[in-house]
Amino acid sequence: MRDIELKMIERAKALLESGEVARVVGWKKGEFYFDPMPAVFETVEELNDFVYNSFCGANLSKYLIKVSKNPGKTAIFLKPCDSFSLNQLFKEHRVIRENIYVIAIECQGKLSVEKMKKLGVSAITEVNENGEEIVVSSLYGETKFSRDEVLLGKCETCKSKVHQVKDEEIILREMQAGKKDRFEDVEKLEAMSEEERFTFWREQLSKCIRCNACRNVCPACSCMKCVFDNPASGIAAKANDDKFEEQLFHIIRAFHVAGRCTDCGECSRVCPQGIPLHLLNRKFIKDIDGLYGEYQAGETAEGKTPLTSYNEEDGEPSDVFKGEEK
Amino acid sequence: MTREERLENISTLSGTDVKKCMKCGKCSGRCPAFKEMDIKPHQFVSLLAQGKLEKLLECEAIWSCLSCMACVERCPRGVAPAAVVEAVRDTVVRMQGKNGIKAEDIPPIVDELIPQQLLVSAYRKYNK
Amino acid sequence: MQEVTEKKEFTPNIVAFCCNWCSYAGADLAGSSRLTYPANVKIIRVPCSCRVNPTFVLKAFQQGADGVILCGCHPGDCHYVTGNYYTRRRMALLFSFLNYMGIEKERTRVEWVSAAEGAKFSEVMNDFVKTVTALGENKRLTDLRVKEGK
Amino acid sequence: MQRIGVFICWCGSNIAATVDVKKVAETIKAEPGVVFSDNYQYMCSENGQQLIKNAIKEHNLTGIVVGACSPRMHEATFRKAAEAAGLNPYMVEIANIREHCSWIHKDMDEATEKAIVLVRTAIAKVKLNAPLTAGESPVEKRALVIGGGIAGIQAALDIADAGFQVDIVEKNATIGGRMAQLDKTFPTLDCSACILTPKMVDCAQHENIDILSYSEVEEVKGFVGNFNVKIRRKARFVDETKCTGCKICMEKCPSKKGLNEFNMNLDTRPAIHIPFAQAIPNVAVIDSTQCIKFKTGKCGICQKFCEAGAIDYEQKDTFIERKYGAIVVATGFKPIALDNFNEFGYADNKDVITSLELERLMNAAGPTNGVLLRPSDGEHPKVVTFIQCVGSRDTSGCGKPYCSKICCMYTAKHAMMIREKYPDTEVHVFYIDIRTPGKNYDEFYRRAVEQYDVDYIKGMVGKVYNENGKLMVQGSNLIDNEQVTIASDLVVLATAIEPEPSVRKIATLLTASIDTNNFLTESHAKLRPVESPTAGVYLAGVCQGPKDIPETVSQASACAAKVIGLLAKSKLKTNPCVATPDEAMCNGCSQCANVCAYGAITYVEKEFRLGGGKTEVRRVASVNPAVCQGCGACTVTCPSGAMDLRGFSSKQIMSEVEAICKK
Repeated sequence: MRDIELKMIERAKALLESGEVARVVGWKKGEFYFDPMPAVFETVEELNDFVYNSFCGANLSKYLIKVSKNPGKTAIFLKPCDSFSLNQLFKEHRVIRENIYVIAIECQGKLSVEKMKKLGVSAITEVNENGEEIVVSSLYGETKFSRDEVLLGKCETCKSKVHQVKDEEIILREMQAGKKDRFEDVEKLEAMSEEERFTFWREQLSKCIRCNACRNVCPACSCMKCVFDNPASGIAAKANDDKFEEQLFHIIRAFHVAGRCTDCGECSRVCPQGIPLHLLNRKFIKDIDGLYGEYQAGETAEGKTPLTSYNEEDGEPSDVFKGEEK
Repeated sequence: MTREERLENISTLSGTDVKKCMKCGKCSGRCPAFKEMDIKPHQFVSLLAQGKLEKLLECEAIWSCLSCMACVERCPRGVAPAAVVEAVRDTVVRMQGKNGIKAEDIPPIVDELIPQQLLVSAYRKYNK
Repeated sequence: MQEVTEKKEFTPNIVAFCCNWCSYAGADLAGSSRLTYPANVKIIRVPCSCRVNPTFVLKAFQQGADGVILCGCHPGDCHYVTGNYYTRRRMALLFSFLNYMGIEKERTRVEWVSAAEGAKFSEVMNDFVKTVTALGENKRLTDLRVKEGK
Repeated sequence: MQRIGVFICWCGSNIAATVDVKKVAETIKAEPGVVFSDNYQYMCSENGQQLIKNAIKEHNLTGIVVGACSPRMHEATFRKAAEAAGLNPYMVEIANIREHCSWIHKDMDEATEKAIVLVRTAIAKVKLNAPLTAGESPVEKRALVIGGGIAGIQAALDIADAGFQVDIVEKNATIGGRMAQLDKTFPTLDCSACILTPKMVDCAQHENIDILSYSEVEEVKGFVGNFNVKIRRKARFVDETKCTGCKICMEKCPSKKGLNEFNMNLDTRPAIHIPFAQAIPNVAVIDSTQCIKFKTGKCGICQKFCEAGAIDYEQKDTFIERKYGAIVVATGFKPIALDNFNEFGYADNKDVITSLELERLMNAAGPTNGVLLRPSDGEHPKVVTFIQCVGSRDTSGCGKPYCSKICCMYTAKHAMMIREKYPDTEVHVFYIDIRTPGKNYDEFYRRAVEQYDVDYIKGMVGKVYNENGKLMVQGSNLIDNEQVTIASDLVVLATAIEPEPSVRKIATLLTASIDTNNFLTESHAKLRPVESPTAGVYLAGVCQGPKDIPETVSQASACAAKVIGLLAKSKLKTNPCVATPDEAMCNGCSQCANVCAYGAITYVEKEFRLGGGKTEVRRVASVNPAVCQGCGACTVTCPSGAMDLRGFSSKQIMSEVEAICKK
């Protein structure tokens, strides 16, 4: 891991020094080892704080919407899954390709500090990855985990290890795709009765505190002004005194990103209440794949999304439920 | 059963909507038993539509209808005159208190020369 | 017998979004042909079925609707050429999604009714009312404040 | 502060019989913002409109709601009234308490309650209405007529006579259509060709008419006043500008066995042919599926003999694009296929024919030169039996549910003509009902019975079968309650008619609505019978519904009047209910442009102030209001809600939803 980090810093330095780019988007040290933060580096000095470790799960592409508006080129380090998001942003003209320099970086799946905590390890000071073996050092000693035990939820179902867009790459080891089928959990829910599904989601969504973390982190949720912040939209109410508000918020949010969501999984990663929000988006992805043909948002930087295109032979809305009842 | 109930019952048994008839007479134009019938296929539909129960129950034609279904096949309005004939026939049989032919009675009276059509129509006529 | 009377007490609140060119005209034709359907079906006119935002559907449920139906021109006959093709995709996905969240699938429907299909409009509405009546009140997608407030 | 006026119409007893209009008007008075509420017998009448105008002025109303019939009926009327009183016409909303309420509900309490909710909903909307001003768009002073039958010809001539350019697009090699195939026309029995062909010639010679024969409409873009149409000119393999119509090619062509469509396939024609003697344009066409040159590469005889050098085997389909202000659809009809009617023996017996085939057999220019001869053996038929309603009024799914309207009259005509020409012939007609509304129509039919002794039998035929060379027609005689069998020599089926199948594609291209029988739908059955709901598109002839020649010609002239009225305008008012983006919220993501069917949305780079003297250049959507048709597809696609639709804004609809759900 450290070898990649060093190479990344080296490249960032060279790019900034040569003036090829005006800034670099990456991660910097947080308060602790396990909370690196997305950051913009404009000088070589600032790079002293640069990190790339097992906890750099954050998807950096959304930051480009704002940052890349400044003069000069912006370099960004992207993991394979993040590159889908950036491509989608190119497609939606939110980020201009010419202004960006993409450095594709290796990712073996990022790790979850929450899972480690649950397994009894806290105050982590360093993590070393030796293939499938994860060695975690903490103030209280050293613990070994298998990678599968502590993988971030979103990385368990990793959809691709192929960068969709890049100008250069820093990849030292071969990357392995996710082991879990990403629609497995959606199918489990689909197999439930309406009543059970309703109970499941009511329980999940009533945990929502409307902190907007999911919205703020989502690369597809990048509107100039969100409808939920706009009194004119008629749905801006935020009062948390009825379950309907949460239902409405999450339904609308999922619909707004339908066909545009790359399934980067950031929503669930950042949810402080642990709501499996990605299962909402994945339902749309699964339906789109099933009804209108396989589609992966962010695979291309051009073309229409499934909801802005159609086929004369598309099925009827009622067809969705056909074959469901046996 | 009152008169009205009986009419309603015939209508239900027939499963056909006699009001859809446009009185073109195609059913009677095609009927192979036309000459033997005192009431013609189109009249069955018309009499039922007018509620003339007695005329229907008194007629002899219910026994001459071959149940060939040509009238049903040809009707441009989707009305089924033969079904009305059948319904009247069933009603008459029921009113006479007979229970119709029993399955076990059939084999002894059937020989190879009896046409299939007759067997099928016999079932229609008597086994209700 | 008792069951029947009990059920009759509940009359669902149905909101129908009708496109101006086909379905609204179809509803007009149902009217001028005196083809009845229950009074609890109420129509909102939109230029095209593709004008119907999912938020309108959710708003209706929030405000106490028990069923929401969208009517548009038949695919291929849209007055705006392609509008209803988008409606078809949007609503297929939305309704499937709502069902995924546990909302009874019978509460939502899309029907294509042309300006000439007054009879179909009436049939569809009668059938939809029957279906939603059998389901009972919408409890899963409603804002309790609205229901209590009325 | 909003000052809303509410006007509840009785519509005579149409509304008032089921809706307690007074109660509605009274209840509504309590609604917030309502300062005036009244009811009146006929709100659309002069007096009713005056009531509205006065109220607007007296009470200084900012918006009005009229509870009346469908907005599709009188929205324009009430908007005009409001405008006359100084209120912006778009500050008017209609609550449809007739079609959507009083006409479909029987219980007065229930209907009244619903009417109140509908009026409240309209109030909720009108409170959020904004004054709108219609824009203007230019009018292309040229009309397109699709179909060159009598309907298209009449419409084109009328429009051209008014001084406007007209193009007739006809898919066949000649104009003339079905009428050109007919022998005589009812009820006057004048010769069809004699009255039609002069009109065809008029078209050809008219300086304002351009006949595009052997052509089809491929693509239609634009909107009323500004249609952009792509037309395919199919390769006829004969240069239209060179061919003189001398017919030497027809004489020399070695492949003479092609079925002659013009004669209903009753005889044959050469591969290169002019459909009929009076064809317009009088130019040959090569049937490439039949031509030996196309099949084997050898032959070329016609080219050798053509003195004008008009034959061009290499000709390809070409496309032209033209702009039009208005479009008339006159695509006509065809008799239905008789596959579902085996009982009449059409497929098995040459002497069972359709009425249109009989027209050709009776026509002097037809395969028998007008002598009535049986197709099977060329003998004179002695007994001719007609069967009416073949495939019409059929709800069983085999035929068409509607009455084809023209069959009663043409059957009487045929019967009469046969009796007139061959008095020794026996003529029977099986009928279900005789329908002869129209001037001199019933008299015409009676003449057949009284003067020409045609035997009319009330009853339908059940079967036609061949017995020893005779066609046995077995059917009902309902008057005598008998089953009759008539041994006939010729059986004529009055076959149902259906719209020419190509109309489906045209309807789709024009986004004109079409009914379940493939007839194009008119805007209003009574008051706008020649207009399609799609602005700028007009309907003439059988494409709109079964009709005879006089009706077709009337409708075509009516279309022409509408088209002339449209083309005479220098500018058209455009619909102000168009999409508009809120630039401050627009992400510039292109989602909206992806769904716009009209290409009305483009993107511009615009500078925005950020405060503190800073600016930012952003990509934002821009809508061309002349091109936008106001469907709203973009509004739903826009994730930020930046795109909204005037007149049907999200806020307005949300407010309607809220009001309509309140019990």
